[in-house]
Amino acid sequence: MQIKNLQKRFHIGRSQTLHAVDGVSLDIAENSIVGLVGESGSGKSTLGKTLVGLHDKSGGDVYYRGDRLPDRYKSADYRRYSKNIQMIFQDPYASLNPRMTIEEILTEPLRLQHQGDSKSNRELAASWLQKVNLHAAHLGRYPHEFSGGQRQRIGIARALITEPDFVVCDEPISALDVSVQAQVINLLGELQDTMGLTLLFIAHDLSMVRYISDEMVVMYLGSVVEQGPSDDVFFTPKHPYSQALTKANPLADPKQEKQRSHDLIKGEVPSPVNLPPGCRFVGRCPKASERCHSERPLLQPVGRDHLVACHLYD
Amino acid sequence: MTTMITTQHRLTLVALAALILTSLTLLSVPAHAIGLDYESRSISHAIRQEPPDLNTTTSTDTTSSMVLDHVMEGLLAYDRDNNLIGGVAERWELRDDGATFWIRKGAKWSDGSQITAHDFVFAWRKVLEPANASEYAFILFPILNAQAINEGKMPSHQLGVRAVDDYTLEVTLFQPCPYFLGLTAFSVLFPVKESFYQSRGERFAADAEDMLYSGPYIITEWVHGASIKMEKNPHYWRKDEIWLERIDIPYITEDANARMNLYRDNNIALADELVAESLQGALQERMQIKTFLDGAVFFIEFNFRDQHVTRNHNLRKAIQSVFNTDDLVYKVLGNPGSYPAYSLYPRWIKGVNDLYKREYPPIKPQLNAERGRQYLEAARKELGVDRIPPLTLLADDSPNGQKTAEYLQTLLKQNLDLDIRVDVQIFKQRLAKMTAGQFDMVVSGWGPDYDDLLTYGDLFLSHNLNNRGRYKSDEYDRWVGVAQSSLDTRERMDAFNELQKIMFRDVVIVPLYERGKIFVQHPRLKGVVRRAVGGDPNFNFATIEPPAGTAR
Amino acid sequence: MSDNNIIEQHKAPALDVRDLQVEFDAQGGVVKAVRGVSFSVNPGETLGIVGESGCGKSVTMMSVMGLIPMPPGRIVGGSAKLNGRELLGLPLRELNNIRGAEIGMVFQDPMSALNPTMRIGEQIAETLMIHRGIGKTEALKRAVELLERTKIPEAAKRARQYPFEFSGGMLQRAVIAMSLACNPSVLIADEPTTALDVTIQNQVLELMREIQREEGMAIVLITHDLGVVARMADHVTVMYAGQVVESGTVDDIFYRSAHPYTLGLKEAMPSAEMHVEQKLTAIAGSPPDLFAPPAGCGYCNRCNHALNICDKLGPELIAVGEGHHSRCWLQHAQAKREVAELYQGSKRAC
Amino acid sequence: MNNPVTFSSTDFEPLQRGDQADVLVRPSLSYWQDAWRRLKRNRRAICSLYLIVGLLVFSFVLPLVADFDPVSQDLTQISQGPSLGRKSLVVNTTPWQGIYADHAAHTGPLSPVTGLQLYGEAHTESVRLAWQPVPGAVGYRVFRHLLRPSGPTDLGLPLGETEQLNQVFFEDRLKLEPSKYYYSVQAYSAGGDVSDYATLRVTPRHAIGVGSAVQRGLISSQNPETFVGEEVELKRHLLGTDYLGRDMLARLIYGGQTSLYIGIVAPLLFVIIGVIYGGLAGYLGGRVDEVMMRFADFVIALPFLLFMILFRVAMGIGPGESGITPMLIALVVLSWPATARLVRGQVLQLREQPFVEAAQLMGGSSHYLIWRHMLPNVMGVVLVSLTFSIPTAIFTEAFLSFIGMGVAPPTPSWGANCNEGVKSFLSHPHELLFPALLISITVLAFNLLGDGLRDALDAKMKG
Amino acid sequence: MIEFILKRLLSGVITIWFIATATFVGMHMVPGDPLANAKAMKPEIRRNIEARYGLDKPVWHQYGIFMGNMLKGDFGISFTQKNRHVNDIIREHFPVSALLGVMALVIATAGGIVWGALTAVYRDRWPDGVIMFLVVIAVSVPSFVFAMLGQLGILAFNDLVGASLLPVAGWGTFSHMLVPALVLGLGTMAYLTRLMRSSMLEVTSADYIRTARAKGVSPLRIFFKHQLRNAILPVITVLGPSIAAITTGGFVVELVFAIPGLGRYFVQAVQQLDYTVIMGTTVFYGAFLVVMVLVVDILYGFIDPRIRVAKSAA
Repeated sequence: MQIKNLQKRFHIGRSQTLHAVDGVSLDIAENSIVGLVGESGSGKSTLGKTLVGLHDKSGGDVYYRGDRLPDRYKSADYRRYSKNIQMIFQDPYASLNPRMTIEEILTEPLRLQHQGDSKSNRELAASWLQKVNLHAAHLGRYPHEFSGGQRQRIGIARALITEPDFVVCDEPISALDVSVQAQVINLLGELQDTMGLTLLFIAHDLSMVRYISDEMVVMYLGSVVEQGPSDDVFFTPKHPYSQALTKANPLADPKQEKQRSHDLIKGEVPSPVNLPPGCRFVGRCPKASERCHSERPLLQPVGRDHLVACHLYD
Repeated sequence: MTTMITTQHRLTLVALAALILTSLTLLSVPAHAIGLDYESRSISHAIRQEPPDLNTTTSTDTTSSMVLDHVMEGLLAYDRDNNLIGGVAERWELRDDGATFWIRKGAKWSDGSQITAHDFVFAWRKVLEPANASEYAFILFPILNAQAINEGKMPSHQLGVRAVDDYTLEVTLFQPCPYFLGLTAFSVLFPVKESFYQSRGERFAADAEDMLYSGPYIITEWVHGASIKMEKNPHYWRKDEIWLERIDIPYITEDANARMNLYRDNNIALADELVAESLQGALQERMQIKTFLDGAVFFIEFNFRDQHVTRNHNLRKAIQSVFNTDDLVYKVLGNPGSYPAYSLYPRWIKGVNDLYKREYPPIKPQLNAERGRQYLEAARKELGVDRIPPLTLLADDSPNGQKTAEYLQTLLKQNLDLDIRVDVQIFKQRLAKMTAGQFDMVVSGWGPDYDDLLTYGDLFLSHNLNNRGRYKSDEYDRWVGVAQSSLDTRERMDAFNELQKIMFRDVVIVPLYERGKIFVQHPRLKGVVRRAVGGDPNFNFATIEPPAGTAR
Repeated sequence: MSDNNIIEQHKAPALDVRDLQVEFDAQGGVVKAVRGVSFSVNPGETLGIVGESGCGKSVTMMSVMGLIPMPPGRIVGGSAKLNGRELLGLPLRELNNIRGAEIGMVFQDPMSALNPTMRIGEQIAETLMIHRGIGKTEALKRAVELLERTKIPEAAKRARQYPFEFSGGMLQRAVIAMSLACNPSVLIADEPTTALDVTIQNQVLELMREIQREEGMAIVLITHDLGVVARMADHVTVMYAGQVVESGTVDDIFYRSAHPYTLGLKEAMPSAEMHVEQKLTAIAGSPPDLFAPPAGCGYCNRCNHALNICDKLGPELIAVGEGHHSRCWLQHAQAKREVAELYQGSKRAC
Repeated sequence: MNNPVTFSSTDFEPLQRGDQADVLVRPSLSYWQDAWRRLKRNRRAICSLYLIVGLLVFSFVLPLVADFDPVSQDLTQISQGPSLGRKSLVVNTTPWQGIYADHAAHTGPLSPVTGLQLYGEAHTESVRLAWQPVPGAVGYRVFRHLLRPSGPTDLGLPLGETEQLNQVFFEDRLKLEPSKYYYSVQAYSAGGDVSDYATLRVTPRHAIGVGSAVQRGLISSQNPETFVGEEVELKRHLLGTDYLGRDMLARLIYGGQTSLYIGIVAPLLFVIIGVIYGGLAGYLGGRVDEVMMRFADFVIALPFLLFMILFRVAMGIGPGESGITPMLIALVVLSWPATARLVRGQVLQLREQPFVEAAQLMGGSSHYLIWRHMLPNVMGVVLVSLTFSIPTAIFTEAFLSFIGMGVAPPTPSWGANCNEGVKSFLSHPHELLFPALLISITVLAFNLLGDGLRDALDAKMKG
Repeated sequence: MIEFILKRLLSGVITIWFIATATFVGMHMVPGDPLANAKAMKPEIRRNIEARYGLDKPVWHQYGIFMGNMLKGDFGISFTQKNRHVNDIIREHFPVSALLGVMALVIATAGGIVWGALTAVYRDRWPDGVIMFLVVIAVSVPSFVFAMLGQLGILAFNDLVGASLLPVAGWGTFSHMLVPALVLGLGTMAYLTRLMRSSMLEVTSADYIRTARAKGVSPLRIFFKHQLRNAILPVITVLGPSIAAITTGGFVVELVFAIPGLGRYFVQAVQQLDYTVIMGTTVFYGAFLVVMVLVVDILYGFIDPRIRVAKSAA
């Protein structure tokens, strides 16, 4: 998957434009897990949805295995690409149609892809239920009978039943309790391994992203501020924003926590409407200079595969 | 929980306080209309609807008439026994070719000016002017050139009416009109003062102050749709004979039950046009119930146009043979005061010396279902059909109209196996459908326009527009001609009898009932005049008896 | 009052909850939401209450504050003493004198915790007007000061705005300002940062710490985030299925935890060294339905170390160290002897 | 630990457990099953449901199993209250020739009426009175009262005057009921003087004419005259009769057909239209949505009752038509926007729901998304709104019929029944009471059911 | 805010145009003859009258005239009240309906809020049961039955106090309005009570109420200062349509109580096919409804700051 200068703008009101994703370029290697982090409003979810075609693209190109994806999807496009590109949603409660049984939910992708007959589909669905540690006998049940973690596992099964190779995971664990997050993460890791999946893992939990992903991408206000191998970005963040994020990321270790400095970055994420001309982070950056106000920094390498968009590293 | 209990108590208190406050406001409100008051010589009355039009030159309806008869007076007027007496005219003379009226010196408008012959000339010309669009213009057609003027073929000053001087009015008739004097008491022929009319323009008679009064009362307040107040006219020439100082109409309601309730609560002195259903309570309260025939006669009219099977005489005969008027009137409608009708002429119409019905009794049809079926058989043969196609019975949505239609539907089905399609329409649509001839039978009615049998008798004249069934008979037309032009009473009454016989023989109509108004009236209110023609009721001669124990 | 007494008072916990039991009437039965919870917090200290959703941690604090709806809620037993004064069963009038004045409270979702139709300033001033008996103008002035204190820029202008005009972080500051208006001795913060982004969470937490340092109040911090606890708390109480399963100092809990659930929680989170190839230790299953609490230990069916007795009989809190208690049969003298090795073996160093 | 419990040796053995996979123990329920289960627990809603089913049976099934005739008129039983059956005397209804006496001229005050007596047996077909002539009288007035007259102004209902000078009899046939009457007769002179009145107390028996009896099949048509004087059992009218002697029960049953038909079909139609329109607008979104919704706003802005009346009149009713269709059309034409708005709002919300996005992602066409994912999820709300629309529609029908703009007589509907009954409310309350009660019960039932449904479906939506 | 009002006014004008056209079309679909009368008219006389009302012109021409006159605010002359302008009729009779409607609405709103609040406070206890039972009765009984019962009630009341304190019918004083307004407002009151109850219950469990309690606000103050205002908000939104429904729905009450309102006139006008009055009245009521909804929206904005600020920003 190759993303080139992807843009997504929303028009709100008559004269205002919201730049949700503003010129993101990213190569996602096959068989890798790319973690996408950022606070709310950073455009990470929008990016994910735009990649799979749920949002129309306002600009830029996305190539999937060299094939340029259409800007605006028609249902035939979905049918063509969804075989390969899938998505796991954040809210396990809202992502399953409450009126459908698990069987209907799981076989829906197959039916829409015109794959198999109902019997084979049913068997496939049952086998997938077992793969996600649920009883095959639960095929006839309805989503509301399951707990959040169980539902999320069903959501995963649905996304993967057509055996796609690229899956966008849109905050799949943030709505779950700590004790069940691990269940989902383990499952994802396992499946990625066995199926050779490529995952774009969107989350705001830095530790979890670092844990699961090979590469980590940090977004702020619609653009990528830093990207690189997960451990590099996590342990040696270069961009002031990434640094702030990692510092703010609470660690379940009182000693470390109490030793750490808690330098605060000021303010809050501004609205992506009326963006400043220079660096997006300039308003909150402790190290902002004159230049940051006027000139927008570009991504540049600071290490092996480690890119950062900051004038500090020019 | 403690927290809530406090809230609840306070809230309950607030609610209670609001309730008490409301009740107090309610009780401190002053009382309202009183049915009648001897001391101030005033009464209250309720009418059914807002008077639609108090402009005498265009007014057509009975409600407006009722008000106009109190505030206006024509050349002639009615006394308390419904006899014609002098009104604005002191003397008069009716001839074959015309009439002369001598106007009373001292008959004044409510502004104090003398009523003159010119006021009549102006009014009558106005009625006939096409632009005035008066529906009742035809009433004046016996006057020379009236019709031509109304049709716009002649200027209005050529009307056969002339003010010889202020006090003499000369009328030229185009043919003898035995009932002309009666017409002059009718609101369309009331005077209008030209200068006043011009000063008001379009707003003439739109409000109390836009009217000039010639009658016993003047309108002092007219709140549209809500109330009308009338007070004695100080300029009325006979004001000493008028006892009541004030007539209040504080209620305008179509609802008979509401009127009854208003009467029960002593808010009005007379509750008119009650329905039978409210009488039980009235009887329990020992109210004195009165009835009065208002001159309206109801009947089933047939369609004589081509293509309508009702043209067939035997079919109509068959219906006549099975129709039980008594059952309809006594059992179905059950309105006391209404009578089964056997003729188009009401029972109170005077003949030569006595009541008409005693001198020329109508023929009562013999009820005979067997005969009816024989007629029907004959009709089927004549029409060449196996089965009479469904007949459309048109009726309006008034309670009586509906009941009659529904009753008739079942009756004809049961007795003659005739299929009837009832077509109930609002009044105006019924009329439109009648005019367009979209019916086989229609439940219809007729009220008198003027005080002469001719108003009933000429109804089925072949060119009468109200003859909506298009009945056509030379014989009928001939007899109407006699009744129209003869000045000999006996000859006219004989002619009307011939018409009565033809109507029965040809089954032009099946008479249903004569409508009676039921009313209750305060026992101390006397001298209320009820009229079939013109405004009703009339309080011009009404008096109030002092309450028991009061010295006069 | 003797010196002794003063010392007693000083040592006494600001908030002391003993054996609190709360039930809710549900359709067809009773939900035992809180089943004998005890904890205390000293002035100037922070107590972290940890547990996953539905474990009864919020209900506990709500009950202490008299905020659970009754009915269907019901406090069955226990006591809650604020500076030695019993709160449970206090008449509403007296309770209202304490709420907002001696105990402040901060809630999870600042957006819904503020009246949408009242200005921020008014809402803060309301507390002052009630408890300090000052006039509206004065109260509004103080409200602006409080907003300034919680580092809200342009406080005077902000005080005139409505909640929807604030961002989440700002709102939470406003709520904190409100709860601090009367300098309470105890601040209860119920998941104060769950709805916020990490950088904002950082700011809010820091603000709370700062104010605690200045005012010396006790903070009860309810959260499910072990990281936040690690950062903020001096003492920690871990709750599970309506009971305290472990309590102790923050170090006891994080480094010497003596309950499989606490351990499980920690192990479910990736450590700094771990990578996706190493599987996380997930806790299987889900918490028991408190509609019919199990006869034995509530954690039994999810516990990897469960014993036969766990299924039959619920354990008591067992002291495992000074001020460190665990509600686990594994800590029972008999069990220690027999399965200690097994248990120790699986234990991962933190 | 001071634990009084003694432990067995195995207590501290590790617990052995089997399969660790998540098992659901609760029985499986679909959304609708679950909603139904909740609804069943709502006793009021279930009672309402039974009531509605009962009303439907009453109106639509009852006429199939038994013969109810809403049309046939029983003029011997007009406006009768509910009863289990009446006995009636078979009488001859041949016209009475009457009693005539010579008219005697006389001047001066009139002497009182004397000799007032009943002629033949008094029964509800006719009461025949005769009296002695009063010299100088030109006619007589006959009154009927329910109470004994207390004076000349309290003689009761004026029945009429005699027609001929020499007539000294009167036959009363005006809505006679088998109860006590006081007849009074008063003579009057040409000058308008009136005499003292004579009063007679009469209690007519319930009677039926031979002809009607034969027609109704109460007596054999062979030699019917032989039955005169015998008592027959009249047709039973459980809920009484109306102003034309039609069976109230039958009228209510058939009236229910009209009212329930309009009340249920109209909402059904406009809800369907609203769902399609709103669903389309919401799904298409953008400009189309804007235009479509603006049009809906226009229709909403029409003053409902005024236009209802106008449309209903405008569409007209031809001869023999019931007027149900025009009313139905008018209702549908004016009522769909509310549902359209509701559904649009829901669809707009649903469109953003992840499960819809998921289906979209899998290649579901718009058609598929709307039908498979959105509408089933809107159905709950739509069902609730449908349930609440029904009372409104029933009221509208009743209201229009009440002001005479509803169904055309003789088509019965509860509203029309009320309209008929309201006129005689004070004398025959049952004619208003029963239809009004049925309307109220129906509306009540649908309202309670709607409440119940909303609770049942809402709870599910939150859960 | 001004822009918002102007926008709404413009769409209001379009709406009124739509209503006017719909009325015109509806009116001309009505079969029957507005000029028909019990007594047949000679064709000449009829022509005179047709000319007066412009009925002799083709329909589109009539439409043009109607629209032109409407722009001038002139609805023409009544067919049945020949010397009265429809404008006069509306001017004279609408205030009556409006007064009655306002009174009914005041009763309905006050009652609805008080009863609704009471039921919420006494939730699931007997006052709640009693009030909700009455509410259900009130929505289940047709208005005409209530109107009749109201009138009988007045009679009974007057009999009871032995004086004619309340008028049976008619119009003029406050006492004339009381019972009709009560009857008219009953249905709306019931509706508002239900609305208020659910709104109150929703607000009662709202977080900010908990906050208020947590800061020691007394129950009474919570009730008035926090609960009521927020609970009333959704009630207010339905007031606009309610005003219209009440003022246009008053026919029955106006008929039964002999009140000279516009509603009664309208029914009469339809029965008498009084074209000008029908068109004038519907257009007027349509405009009234549009204005009322706008007024309530603006009012709502003043009460709900969220809307107010959002609008002025837009």
